Amino acid sequence: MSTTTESPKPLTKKDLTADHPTWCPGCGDFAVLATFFKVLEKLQIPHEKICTIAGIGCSSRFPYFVNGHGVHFIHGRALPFATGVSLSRPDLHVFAFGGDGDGYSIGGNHLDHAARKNVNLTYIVMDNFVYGLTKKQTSPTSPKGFKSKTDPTGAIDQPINPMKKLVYGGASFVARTHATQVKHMMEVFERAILHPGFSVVEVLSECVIFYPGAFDDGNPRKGGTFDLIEEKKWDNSPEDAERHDVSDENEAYRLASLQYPGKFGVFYETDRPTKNQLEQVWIDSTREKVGDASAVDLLSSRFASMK
Amino acid sequence: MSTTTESPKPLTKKDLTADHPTWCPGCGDFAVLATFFKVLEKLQIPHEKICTIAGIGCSSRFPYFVNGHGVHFIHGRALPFATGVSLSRPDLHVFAFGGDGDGYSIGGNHLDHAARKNVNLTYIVMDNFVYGLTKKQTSPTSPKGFKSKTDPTGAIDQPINPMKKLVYGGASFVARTHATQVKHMMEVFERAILHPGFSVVEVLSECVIFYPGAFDDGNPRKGGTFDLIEEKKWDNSPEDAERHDVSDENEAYRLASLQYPGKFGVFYETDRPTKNQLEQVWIDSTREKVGDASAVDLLSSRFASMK
Amino acid sequence: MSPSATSDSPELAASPASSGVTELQNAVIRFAGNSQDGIQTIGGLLARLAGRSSREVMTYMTIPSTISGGPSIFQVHLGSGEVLSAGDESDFLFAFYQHSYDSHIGSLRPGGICIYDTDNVQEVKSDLDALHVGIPITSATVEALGGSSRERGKNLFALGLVTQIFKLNKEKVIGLVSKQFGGKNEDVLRNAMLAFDAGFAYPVGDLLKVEYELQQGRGSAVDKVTTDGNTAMVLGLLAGGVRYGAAYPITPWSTIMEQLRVELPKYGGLFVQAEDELAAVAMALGFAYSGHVSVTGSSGPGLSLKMEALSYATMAELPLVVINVQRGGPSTGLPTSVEQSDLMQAIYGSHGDCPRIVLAPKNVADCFYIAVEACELARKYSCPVFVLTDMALASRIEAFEQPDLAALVHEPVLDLSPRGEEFKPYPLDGLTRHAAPGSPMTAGKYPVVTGLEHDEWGHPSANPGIHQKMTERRREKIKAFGATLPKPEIYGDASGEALIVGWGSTWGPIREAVERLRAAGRQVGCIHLRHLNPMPNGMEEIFASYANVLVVEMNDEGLYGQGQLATLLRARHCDPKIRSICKTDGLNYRVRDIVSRVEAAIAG
Amino acid sequence: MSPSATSDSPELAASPASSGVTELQNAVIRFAGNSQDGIQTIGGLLARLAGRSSREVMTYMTIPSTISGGPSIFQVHLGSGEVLSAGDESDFLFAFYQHSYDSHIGSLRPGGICIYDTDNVQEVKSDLDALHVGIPITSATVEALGGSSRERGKNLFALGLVTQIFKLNKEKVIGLVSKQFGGKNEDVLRNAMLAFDAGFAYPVGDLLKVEYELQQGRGSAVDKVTTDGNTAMVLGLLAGGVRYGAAYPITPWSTIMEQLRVELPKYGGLFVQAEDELAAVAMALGFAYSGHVSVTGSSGPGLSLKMEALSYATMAELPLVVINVQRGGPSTGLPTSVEQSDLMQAIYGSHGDCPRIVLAPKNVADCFYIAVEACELARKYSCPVFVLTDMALASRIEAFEQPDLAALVHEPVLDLSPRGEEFKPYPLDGLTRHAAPGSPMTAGKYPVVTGLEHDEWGHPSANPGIHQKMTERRREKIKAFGATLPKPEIYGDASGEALIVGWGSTWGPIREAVERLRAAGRQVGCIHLRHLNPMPNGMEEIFASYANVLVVEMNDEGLYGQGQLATLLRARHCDPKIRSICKTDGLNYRVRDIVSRVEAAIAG
Ligand SMILES: Cc1ncc(C[n+]2csc(CCOP(=O)(O)OP(=O)(O)O)c2C)c(N)n1
Ligand SMILES: Cc1ncc(C[n+]2csc(CCOP(=O)(O)OP(=O)(O)O)c2C)c(N)n1
Ligand code: SF4
Ligand code: SF4
Ligand SMILES: [Mg+2]
Ligand SMILES: [Mg+2]
Repeated sequence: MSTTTESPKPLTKKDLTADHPTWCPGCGDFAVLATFFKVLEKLQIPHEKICTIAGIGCSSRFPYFVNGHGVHFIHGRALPFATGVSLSRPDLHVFAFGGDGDGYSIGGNHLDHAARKNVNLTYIVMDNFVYGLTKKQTSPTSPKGFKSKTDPTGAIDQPINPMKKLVYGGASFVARTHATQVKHMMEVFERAILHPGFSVVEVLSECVIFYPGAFDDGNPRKGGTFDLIEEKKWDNSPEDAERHDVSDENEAYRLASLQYPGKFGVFYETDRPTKNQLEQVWIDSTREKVGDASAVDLLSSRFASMK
Repeated sequence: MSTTTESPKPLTKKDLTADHPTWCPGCGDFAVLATFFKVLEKLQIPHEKICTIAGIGCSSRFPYFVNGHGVHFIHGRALPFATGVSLSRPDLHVFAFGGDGDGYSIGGNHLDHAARKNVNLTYIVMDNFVYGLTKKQTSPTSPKGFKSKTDPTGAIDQPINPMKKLVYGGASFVARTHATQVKHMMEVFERAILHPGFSVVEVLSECVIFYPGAFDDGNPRKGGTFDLIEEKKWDNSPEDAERHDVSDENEAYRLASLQYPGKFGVFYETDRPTKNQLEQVWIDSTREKVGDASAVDLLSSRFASMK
Repeated sequence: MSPSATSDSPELAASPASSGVTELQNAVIRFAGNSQDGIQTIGGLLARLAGRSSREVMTYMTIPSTISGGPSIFQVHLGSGEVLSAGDESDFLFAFYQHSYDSHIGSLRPGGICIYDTDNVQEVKSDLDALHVGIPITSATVEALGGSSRERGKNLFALGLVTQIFKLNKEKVIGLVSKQFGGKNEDVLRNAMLAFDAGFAYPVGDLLKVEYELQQGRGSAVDKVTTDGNTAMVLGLLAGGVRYGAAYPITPWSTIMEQLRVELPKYGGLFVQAEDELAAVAMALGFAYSGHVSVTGSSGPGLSLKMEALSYATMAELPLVVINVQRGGPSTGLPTSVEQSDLMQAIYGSHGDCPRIVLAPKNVADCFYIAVEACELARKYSCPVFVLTDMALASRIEAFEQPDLAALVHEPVLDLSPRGEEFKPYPLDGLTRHAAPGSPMTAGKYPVVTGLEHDEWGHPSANPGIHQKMTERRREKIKAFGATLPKPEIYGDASGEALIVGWGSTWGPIREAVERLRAAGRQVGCIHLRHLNPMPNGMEEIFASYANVLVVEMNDEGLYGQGQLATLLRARHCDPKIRSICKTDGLNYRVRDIVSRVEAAIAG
Repeated sequence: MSPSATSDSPELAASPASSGVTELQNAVIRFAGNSQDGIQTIGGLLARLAGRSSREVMTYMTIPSTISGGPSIFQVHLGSGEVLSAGDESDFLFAFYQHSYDSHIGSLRPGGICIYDTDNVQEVKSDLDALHVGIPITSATVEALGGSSRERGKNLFALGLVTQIFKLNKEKVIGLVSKQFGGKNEDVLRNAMLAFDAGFAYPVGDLLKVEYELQQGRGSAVDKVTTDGNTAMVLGLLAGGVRYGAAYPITPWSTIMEQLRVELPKYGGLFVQAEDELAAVAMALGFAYSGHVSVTGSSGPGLSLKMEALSYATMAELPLVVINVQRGGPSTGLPTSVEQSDLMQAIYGSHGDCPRIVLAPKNVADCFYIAVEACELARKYSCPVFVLTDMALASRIEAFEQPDLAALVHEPVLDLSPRGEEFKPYPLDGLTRHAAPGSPMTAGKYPVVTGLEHDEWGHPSANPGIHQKMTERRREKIKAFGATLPKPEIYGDASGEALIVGWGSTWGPIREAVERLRAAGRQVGCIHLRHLNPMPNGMEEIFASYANVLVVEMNDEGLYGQGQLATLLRARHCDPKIRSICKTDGLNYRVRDIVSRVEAAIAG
């Protein structure tokens, strides 16, 4: 997505703020929202071009809290809805938001297919390793042993690895950050938004009610380490050989295999044609072929051919 | 799945043959069926313990052609159905069959979740890179440029890479073979069936009607190459260093990235507890805790506690 | 094939015209062979020819149940008058194989003519009341083509025979053949013409004993459009202003999506093949939210998968056309048979009180018109609009007059005008008007479209009063549309022994049944509902004029003896006269079945 | 809170007993605070106490709309006679905060008593016909606990007050408190008792002016079971023989699946949390196919997602219990409000002719019994059986007699016996009997279970006759079950001005309304349908005895003025007397609303 700066008066956080979030005090999602506002302020996307779309979950209430065109859709289907918006409205900046349940459980297939098609939009997942809104059931990212209402003696299924899912799926920008690391979150959000194609940011965002402390390991203030991916600078230095080449899919996959809390930053980034572009090429060449005919003309000649 | 050999009279291909397949003459799926029969003959699984389950598609008609307990379910949901069978009936040998549309498009999410949970069953995908039964629409494995009824000027979306999907997803046995390579198919099927856990074989199986010649590149008889994965023998030889360690997930992923037709054989194999085992441990310990009480006893004491 | 308007009269060609040639008003010709033989192709050509000869036509075909092909038929009912059904029985049977002969000789009416391929049919039932005409179709074709071993061309040989027998306009036929095969390589067209000419020249006259001539139609001299229902639907959607849509393939819906995928880019639009039906309806709603009237569709199983998102469409009030090409159910059921068993689901399939508009086309031309109407309604009422077509209409070919495109075609314009202070997407006193994303909100407050209950501004609210009011609002707008519907027109007697009520693809056979019943002295009329939800008002007045109200449907009689439309009518009108004539054999109604069941119902 | 059986009588405590103590037959106590205050806990304890005092009880609670909590109420209706509703109005209101007071003082009936926390409530409406009693609940509790700053314990202080005011059996209350808090660390129980004692000892007597005593119940001396509807449903499923199931979480269904997940391993079974509702129903069908009666469930949106697989369940004839805990719709609608708007979907939601059994429990105890019955029916008729419960029943607490477990509990046995030559899973002359996988087929031919139409052996067949016969077969078995249902019992007058017809959770309020109407001189009766599809036969005879048949439902009146059950009844019986009393405000019916609307309907 590219930014435009033709908006007459600058867009401020105040313009972007809608209702006061209904999240629990301390919920990690507040920081995600605040950061999103900051990035929008910086990028100065025209107000009316901002479109946020979500499924169902605590995190999926996001659109209510952003004062922009918004959609609170059904559980798990935010991405195909957003695909419809993105493909038919190249003028908009389309953002999808959701949680681990919405995105990796019920919505898991749509994520893979939106990724391989490289639909032009930015998707931010607030992963809290639990179903928040429905009050503490095991989510596909809940670690083994996590005690929930559906796994009272501890979760037994191997969780999904979201970074692997995104890398394998073909998302053209894949990053990971932490809701307590606002500066990093800002950087990553901005890069995701500026990336042309399907960009995804996985944010570890704590549910203070149903999974407090889940991400302390990635939070230096709570004694954890926030270990950043060092990206290649292509400066031919010996250090650079050790750094991560974000265009290397196999390396990105290997990075995703690291043990929790793992690394943060951009895992993968590539520039390949979006579905939007590819379909537009077809549309344009077809329109050219029919000489930009009107609907009446097109239909008339079609009917004539059936006589 | 382990085999048992306690069946009184040996099970023959004849016993296993049901209706004559309704597939088109020359369809790759015939060879898959014949090979399946051969492996069952070899393994001598008791007849009544064979249970084949499929969704919808040409390939998904498989259960009709196997004379065993069978299920022709709905499109895309064979795996969760088979999960129900596998989890509640440890005595059975559960097989799921399907096509690329059934398994990677509508059913793609179930595949990921069955894989991560490591449900004990064997899944064979007959991938023909096209929707056969509905007569030539683009499938999630159709290569770019493939002309179908829904992509008359050639498919534009990047296809799914099934091997990556299976490796990322956590299937504990992942292999790839070719319907014209019967010997290889047999080996791979046998290993998949003997593997304890979620084992998947992707078979390139030509649709002679809607995508003839799709797999010639992998068929030496048609001038292609059938390039096998050499697996490590752990013999400390220098050659062995070059060979593939099937337990190395990152290597398996790298192998999956090779350009078409790529490699055939076992990409990944690991031994981790199945969901069946893990749930059974919980069930057994719970039963022990309640002293193997009868339902009436359990309910009586529960009611007593609510007074 | 009889001088009367119906194809069911007891005798063949009772009245040779003065010229010694028997003039036919109607002829039902059944080609029975294998799906690989190209019988659909010549059937289609005959239908097209009818359209060009101001004749009416209706076709009927079967699809083999295996992908590899197999036995298949194509039946063409040609008529110079109104053609309302594909014909209960055939007047002429072309049997290409022994199995074709065995399976279809029973469909030939007494006194009919069976032309069979002596190269493949060994045994015929010579004791039947039928004229058997053996012709070595295969070898004559091979000979004509100079020894082609692939047995191609038998269909064109047969077309040549038909052109000869019925004295069809040879030039027109050749024109159509050239159009059909001209695009391919030269050999193909040359071979086609060789086979056609051989059939046309084959000395069949003596064998038939009588000469036939199919009357020219009485209608306008303008060439008619000849096409099938799914294609007509596609054209109606394009005319109605649909530019975006998404779906997943399934038989018999697929040919609609395939055509939309090809056609929409010509109009600057796009159709997307989604990964499944859940994604498809979500994408289509994304298009609708973006400011377009959009379309999704499927058949039976795929519709069930869309029920959750369609509930959202009602709640959020988004303009979406939903097409269901019905087939035999439940579950995968009978994927290539016709049935009308998804009406209740269209109305009641989603959770919650979910009022939505449901329409059904009555014939191929109406597939076009109803699609146009569906788009208009979705736009006007900002809601999901269902169209229930079916397997029979999907593949049936009919000829009809070209619609007035200049008057009907809607060129959509995206409205991104700024909205002011007063903007309310869900006003309690008006229809929903969304501000599509991209519209500046001059008062600075942007709307969120939600599936939660909400107030006039779209804010979620669990306030009891609001839910009650908004539920009413969603219901009342559909009722308001219902109030605009004219009372259905009665065909036949305006009062009498029985009113037949139908919907969907049974329109033709029901009308023909009314004609026959009246010809037999019965006082009957019929109405055909194109609007199933809401239904038009005032029908009780129509019902009052008849002793019986008989609802003819292709679905099951249910637990209490009533089909789906009958259930709806009884619930609304509480009139015990309303009874059902149902069936679920996966076949179109034969006119004579309707006649006899109506007779029985009148009798008691 | 009155000597009469209804809680709606105009005056408070009109007849002090001779002892100077006012004997109460009923009392409706509403606790209004925040969801964090533990008012559900003491409400639950009071309900449990009622069960131990052969009293009847019904509770009602609201759930805050945000996860972080917020205003919430818990209402307990205690009675020595029959308690049929949670009470239209409260006799006693405990208001913990100003917002609690402001929102709920309106629910206090004239002459009622409001006890409020003077630490948090600044302003009371002194001009109301109510006795205001201010007590420093917060500071008294903090004091009692020795200065705890966390404000915990106010609920137990209030429980102490209630025990004191209503002269409840203190030992029993303390027993229950110990049971509730005893498991945790010692401090917790000690603090709880400190707070309780402080409330119990608080000098409230003078403030109230009158002494109250809640009568002992008249019922058996046996302790009753006290629980909510979702828990009763879980226990019914266990008793009915369910050992396997799968689902996906959604409010208010989740607590059923959470309990099943915990309970089933005790019985050697298993409940699986699936990745979505599509997988859940497929897994559940996998369990069913494997030889078990299995269960899946959800609420509104999740049910819509299951419609395709449920169509398969009808076609393949697999035994599956499907539970829908209804909430406000459409779409995500009102997730924590009650509604009965999924009845039509339960019957008609899937594509194709898809007959299935639909049941609905009438109260908490019936959640147990209907679950047992659902399992039996699924087993006997080998088909999907829907149970429509709702948000109100899900969380409502009632006391009821322990069911006769020895007679009801079904211990399932897996039947893997060999099947012989004669085995036909779908016999035209009998009920479906599947051979579960693992069963040897002695004739060597194994069955395939399919969603395609099939013959008696289960082989797919597109034969028209077979589809017709099998459609009949699937319908007739459901009809056969319908024929076994007894005519519904009439409560109240067996003939007269109006028959009220209800279903589901409105049973209590409707019965109470009948009592009040009769007390007011009206001739009315009611029937309550627990079997919605098929419905019992012979209801027309009942209807014939009344001038009006009024169907009370919590759903919309639809396009033609009728709610969902009314639509079904009118379609079946074609009786225009059948009319609807509907509402969609997401709240339970208040008895007085039913009374007034029935009065209005009788009047014309
Ligand atoms: C079809 C459907 N199924 C289930 C639900 C219930 N539901 C709402 S949100 C949710 C999960 C939320 O988890 P997540 O996406 O991780 O979001 P969080 O609340 O943790 O931010 C579920 C199961 C629903 N609304 N719709
Ligand atoms: C819910 C639903 N959607 C769509 C269909 C139609 N359908 C049947 S098979 C199929 C795809 C088949 O492709 P694949 O799985 O690759 O199998 P193949 O025929 O190629 O072996 C589709 C779209 C269906 N039966 N049900
Ligand atoms: S429940 Fe958890 S995820 Fe939801 S708002 Fe509260 S803290 Fe956030
Ligand atoms: S259509 Fe293709 S996949 Fe299907 S049976 Fe024929 S050859 Fe096989
Ligand atoms: Mg979450
Ligand atoms: Mg395929």
